[in-house]
Amino acid sequence: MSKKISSVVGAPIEGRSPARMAWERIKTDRTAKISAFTIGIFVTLALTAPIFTWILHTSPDQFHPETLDPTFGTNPLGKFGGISSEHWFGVEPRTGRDVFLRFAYGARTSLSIALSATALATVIGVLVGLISGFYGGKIDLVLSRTMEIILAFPSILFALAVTPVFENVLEGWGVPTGNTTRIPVMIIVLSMFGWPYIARIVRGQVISIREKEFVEAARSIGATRTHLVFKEILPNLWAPILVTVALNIPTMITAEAALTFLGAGVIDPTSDWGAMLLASVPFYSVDPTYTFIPGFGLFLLVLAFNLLGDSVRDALDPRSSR
Amino acid sequence: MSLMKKALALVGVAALASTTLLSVNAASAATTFATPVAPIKGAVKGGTVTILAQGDFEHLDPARNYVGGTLDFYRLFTRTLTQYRTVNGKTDLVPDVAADLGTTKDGGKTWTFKLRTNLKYEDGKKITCADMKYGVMRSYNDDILDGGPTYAKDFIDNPTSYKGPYTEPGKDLPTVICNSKGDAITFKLAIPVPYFPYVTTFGAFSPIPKAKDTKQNYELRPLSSGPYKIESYSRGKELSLVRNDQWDPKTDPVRWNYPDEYHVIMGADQNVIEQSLISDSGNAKTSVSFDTNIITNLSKVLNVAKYKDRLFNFDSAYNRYYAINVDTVKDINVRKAIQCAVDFKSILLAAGGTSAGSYANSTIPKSIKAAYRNFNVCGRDVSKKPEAQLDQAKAFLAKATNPKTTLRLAYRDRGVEPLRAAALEQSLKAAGFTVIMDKYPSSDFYAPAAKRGVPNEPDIIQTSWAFDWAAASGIVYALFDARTMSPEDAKSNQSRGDFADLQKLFAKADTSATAAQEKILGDIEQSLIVDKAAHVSVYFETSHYMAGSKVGGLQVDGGYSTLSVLGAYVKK
Amino acid sequence: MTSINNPILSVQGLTKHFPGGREGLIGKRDVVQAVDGVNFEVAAGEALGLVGESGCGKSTTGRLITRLLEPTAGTVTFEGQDISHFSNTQMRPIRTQLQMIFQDPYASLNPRHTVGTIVSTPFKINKVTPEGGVKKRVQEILEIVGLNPEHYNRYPHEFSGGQRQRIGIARALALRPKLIVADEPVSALDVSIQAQIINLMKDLQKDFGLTFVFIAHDLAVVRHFAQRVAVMYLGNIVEIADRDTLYATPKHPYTKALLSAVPEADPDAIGARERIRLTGDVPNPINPPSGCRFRTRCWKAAEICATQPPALLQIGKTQVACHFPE
Amino acid sequence: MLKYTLRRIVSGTLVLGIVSAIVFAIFYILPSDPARLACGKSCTPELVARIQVALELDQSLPIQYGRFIKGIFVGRTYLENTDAARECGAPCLGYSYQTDLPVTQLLVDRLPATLSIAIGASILWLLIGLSSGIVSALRRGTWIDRTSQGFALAAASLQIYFVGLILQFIFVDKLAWLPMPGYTSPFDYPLDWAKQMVLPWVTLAFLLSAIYSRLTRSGMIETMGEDFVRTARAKGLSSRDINLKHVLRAAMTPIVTVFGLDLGSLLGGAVITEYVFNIPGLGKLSTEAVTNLDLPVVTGTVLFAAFFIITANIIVDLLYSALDPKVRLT
Repeated sequence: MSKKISSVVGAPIEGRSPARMAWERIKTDRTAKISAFTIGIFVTLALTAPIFTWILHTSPDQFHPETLDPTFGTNPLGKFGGISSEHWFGVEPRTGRDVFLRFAYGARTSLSIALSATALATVIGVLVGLISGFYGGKIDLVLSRTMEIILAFPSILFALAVTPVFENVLEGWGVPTGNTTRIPVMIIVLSMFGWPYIARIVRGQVISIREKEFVEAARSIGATRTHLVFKEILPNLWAPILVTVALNIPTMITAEAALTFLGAGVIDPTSDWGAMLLASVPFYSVDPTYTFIPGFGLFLLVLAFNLLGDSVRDALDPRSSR
Repeated sequence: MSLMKKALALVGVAALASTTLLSVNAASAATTFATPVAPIKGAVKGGTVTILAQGDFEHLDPARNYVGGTLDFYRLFTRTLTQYRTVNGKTDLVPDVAADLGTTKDGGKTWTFKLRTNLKYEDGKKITCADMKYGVMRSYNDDILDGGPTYAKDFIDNPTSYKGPYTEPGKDLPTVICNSKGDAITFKLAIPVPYFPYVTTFGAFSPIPKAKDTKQNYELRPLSSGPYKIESYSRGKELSLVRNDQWDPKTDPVRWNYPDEYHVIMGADQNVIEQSLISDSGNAKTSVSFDTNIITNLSKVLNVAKYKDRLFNFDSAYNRYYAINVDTVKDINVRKAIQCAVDFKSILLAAGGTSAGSYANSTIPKSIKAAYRNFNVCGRDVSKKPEAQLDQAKAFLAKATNPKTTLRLAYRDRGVEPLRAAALEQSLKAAGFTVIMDKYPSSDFYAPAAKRGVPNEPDIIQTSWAFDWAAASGIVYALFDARTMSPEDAKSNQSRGDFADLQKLFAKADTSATAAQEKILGDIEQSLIVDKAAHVSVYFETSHYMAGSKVGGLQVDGGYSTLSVLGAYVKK
Repeated sequence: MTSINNPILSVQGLTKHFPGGREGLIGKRDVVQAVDGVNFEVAAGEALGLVGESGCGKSTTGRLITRLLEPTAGTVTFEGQDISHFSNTQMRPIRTQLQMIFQDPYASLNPRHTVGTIVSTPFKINKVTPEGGVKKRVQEILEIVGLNPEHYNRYPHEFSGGQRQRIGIARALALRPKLIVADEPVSALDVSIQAQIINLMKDLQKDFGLTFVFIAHDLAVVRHFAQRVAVMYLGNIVEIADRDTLYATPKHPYTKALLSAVPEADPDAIGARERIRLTGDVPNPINPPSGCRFRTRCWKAAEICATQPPALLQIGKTQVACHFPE
Repeated sequence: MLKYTLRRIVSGTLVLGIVSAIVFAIFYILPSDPARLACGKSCTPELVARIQVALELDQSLPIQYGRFIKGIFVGRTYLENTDAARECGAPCLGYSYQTDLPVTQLLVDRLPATLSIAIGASILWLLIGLSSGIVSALRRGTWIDRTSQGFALAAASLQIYFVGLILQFIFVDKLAWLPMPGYTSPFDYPLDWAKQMVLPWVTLAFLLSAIYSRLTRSGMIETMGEDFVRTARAKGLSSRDINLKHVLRAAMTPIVTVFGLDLGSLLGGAVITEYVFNIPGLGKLSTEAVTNLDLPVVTGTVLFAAFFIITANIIVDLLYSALDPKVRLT
């Protein structure tokens, strides 16, 4: 592992910001390009899902009884889960719903929940980490203990248990239950357990940056706290934050699918990859295609995000090991 | 009400419906059934039969037991006044603790049963008439002993408003009478019940000595009067039965006693049970499941020669239907539109296709010949044309003078029920309705869905019924008789129908002899479905139970419509 | 003790205690006595050198003067105003007069900001708009400190250590302050660069009539820059004198020891000095020695040193805190 | 060291106390009526009231919580001084609404299955993860390294519920090499136990060893570049000795951390693994309890799992000092 700073070589050419340098490093990284491309495909699929509804003349919720074996409703007619020119990824056992459309719409749900949860967790985590690290003292003590307590929770188990409770509370307020409440509840629950990880990293960074002379320098000029936090410290956190976010997205995608898989997630008929996997469990032996498609999709997407996250980290911190 | 009850079979039900009901009326002639049951050909003693169950028994207390598989199983250690006996695929009603099938001199209002006097509990003590009476009395405390059928309390005359021995200790129930010699018990009923000897097959009519009654804990260790007794019972995990040496085979017309032990293992999942029974390795060879249908792997085993001997396929008494709430869906044309919009095909496919059930126009099965009517729903034979009749549905909807296009569909969140509801939602939408899907938790569905005049009252209730005895009286009274309802609670009359013409028919049925009564009840159902459009029956479920290759002596029990383990033995 | 007329900066009894670790679960907190009763004054236009080993409290003194730290006791008077307990808001107008140059040119410049941003930040924070606009002014300053004004949009990582320190100086100069506290401004630089920076600061002092408090651990560096020198030991000032007096006739044993370690540029000037080797380590500031703090390492230490802390007294041209001055 | 240990235990207990208060508050301030849940299917208002009294749900929340905590440490008696008094020995976590069994007993019953998964899988993943990580680090840059690290990254992106089902399809359904996963007591049927556990072990190990492989590799590479290793090498120690004794030991610190936390959370219930493979462990118990809203069981499983996580944290911190002399305990 080389501890050299790579950019010292040669005379300074242009005014290149560290972000720009990172961007240039990423642009030459083949893995990063392939991963980004893969993610791009999934995002496009999610965004353009309605177009396929129009092409395939059906909706993700439409039952197709004609595609199923009338004797055994669990078996799609034809090979590989009923893959055909009308149903590109086959059909769902028992209902005959189009798996491709459910996959595309599922990408929508999974990605939007995971991205929202990541965004929320990042905002909370960065704010708390900044406050905790910058102010120190009692505020830091309280916030750090809070993080410690949240991290002591068995997160999946607790998320599973807390979802019906939250929903019950909403119901008590007269909010109709269903996906309109379930999805926000999931985002809140996921970010509730996600932010401490980000906050911890940000706090550690803030504590080390807070003591740097350039912060003192700014103070000696008369900078306000807001200026110190947002103009001096925060710009130095973009790299770790970006890396955390990049590596948090796949975690959130996985967690979202796990929650839905365990039954505390998105409710049918809204499509979701975790829900598809859950629905496939009874049929894995008679119709393995139905298990494979959402499972493999999830794998590809998470892998792409993981690889991209690694590349982002390498690009932002060239000293880290490759 | 038997909404929770798993199933009652159609096999052997034909015999019950057409012949046994008559033989009950001439009950004294049936004493020949009191002889011990004949041995099963080829059966040998010894070994352990393992029973794989998804969960624990809901209740083993006889007064609280109301679930098909358990109703069969608990007979291994519980004897009741009368009981079903299945030999060579034929099910008969026989006297069990009783010595005859009961006699009545006033058309079914007073019933007297002779009792066997030579029966003992596992502790060697004699079974007495007082114990039989106490068993009935404690079933009145259904606030503590919840879960069981309430027929004893419903049918037996209660002039003193008796509330059970826990609530009113020392008080007597004067309408259940033991004679002075203690060898006969008499029940005075509030109304004539000609089929009362069927009712006495339920656990409330089993002997329990007052001294051994541990109230709600009795089900953890019920005292045995049958061929086996409980050796150990760990709730949710396992239960072991061993031989009861105080039981005398010569006194028992119902039970065999081949294995040394029955071992129940609980808590495995549907799929695990299916897979291990199919794989038939190790312990699974001597295993059987009575609460788990082969569902997901059915296509791999049905009609495959290899599994033919161990796969038991039979129609169940379990009818899946939709109740259309006439309180909220007032216009008959809207109800007819709903009936036409029901897509029988996609609903049955969601449940597993024609291997999992058979289309049914009515909730009275074909086998109850006296009451069954072969009518059409939405102008077609549903077994031939199961698809939704959307054009007709739209036409009916157009005709409605009080149109209601937003429907609230109530269903239970369990198994394939949400998918079946989704299937209905689709065809209702296609017919021009807007559907609000109202999912209820699995454990809390029937009671809230039956509440009347509440906000968000459901318009369509996706539910099911299995009769407690194979007669229209076991179905139509419970599902369609307005007299069971209150203004707040529709009970099991989920369609909430209260039609004057039908009430007249019910009044007539009340006082009719059995055969005539069955015919009238059949008329009522037909009218309710065809004329009033308040009900859509969709299909009868098919059971597919599997056993290990080393288990013999299993047969389909007509009384409880399940695979009976009473005659099970381990093949050598 | 002589007073300077109209000092621009006056420090009286300046004390700073930091909280240290705790003993056990619920013990008393330790106190680190970083600076303990420091007095000195600085005249306008002069450069005062503040010298001592690392950990003696000189940097803390520098931060107390610029009010990056709040003193535990004592006063800091700047241009007649007692600023020792000024709030951030009260400090704001003072800050334009009172600037600081930092030790580490790598750490003192925000790596995410361009040179232009760094040098223009003082204007933005203090909402000062110079004639001709901020950018023009910043480029002027860059030129003054010897940097190419075209470097406005470059990032710190593209510069060498010496260039970076010039950026730091440019930032300190931006608002035309009266007093600059330079905290070891050259100690992180190569020796060849050190002279350039010191010369730059000397020129600036001359051109702009700046006052400097120059903190260093190296007496040699100070000698080329400061007109007056104060020597610190373990939170106390042990000796203050003008440069020539101090270097020629050190009064405090510690000063003597320090001087003896300095490689002599002109050995004939004062005559060969014997090299004094101090024994032992600098004592722990949590628990400083009683009486004279230097006594544990002093070859002259006597009984009185352990009981009575020596006061800073005028002896000739020098102020010295020692029971047995030279 | 002792002082530090004590302090960690005190603070751990404190965290557990706060966790328990939060869990208790969340699950008992629920708007839905706990007594109604305990009541079951044919429920009457009188029965709800009776259960409310029996479970002491009619008391104020602080009193309920106080009794709950008391139950954990010294046991408690429901309906004290009445005929229906029911003794619940310490550690008492109340009674399940669904089965009316003591929650503690349910937890103890389910623990062996979870232990089986956790211990077997962790041995396997440590073996695979460490060895592949070591090989990768020593053969850095070779095809072995690239393959194993590529594989590790791919494996880390897989989901138990996907891999588990696919492996089950291949090895149970298609090849019939293994029986359906499940749990039998290793003391009664050791072979059956092992056969049924193979898939859960392999699946978990497959996914988790990836992380360990990556950690081991990067940790070793980092330490190999450090001064003390160079010194050791200069002193003439064989590179095998250096790698194993010094490098691996120094690289162990992050691995111990992650391992402690993984094992801790796994012991609290391998929720997804148990769900996929139908293993009656703590995770399955908790998912069942959540489905049935069996709040005492939910509370019990969450607390039990939190207990494991906190304990693992403490042990990890203590092990730190043993492994890495640079870490000072303050």
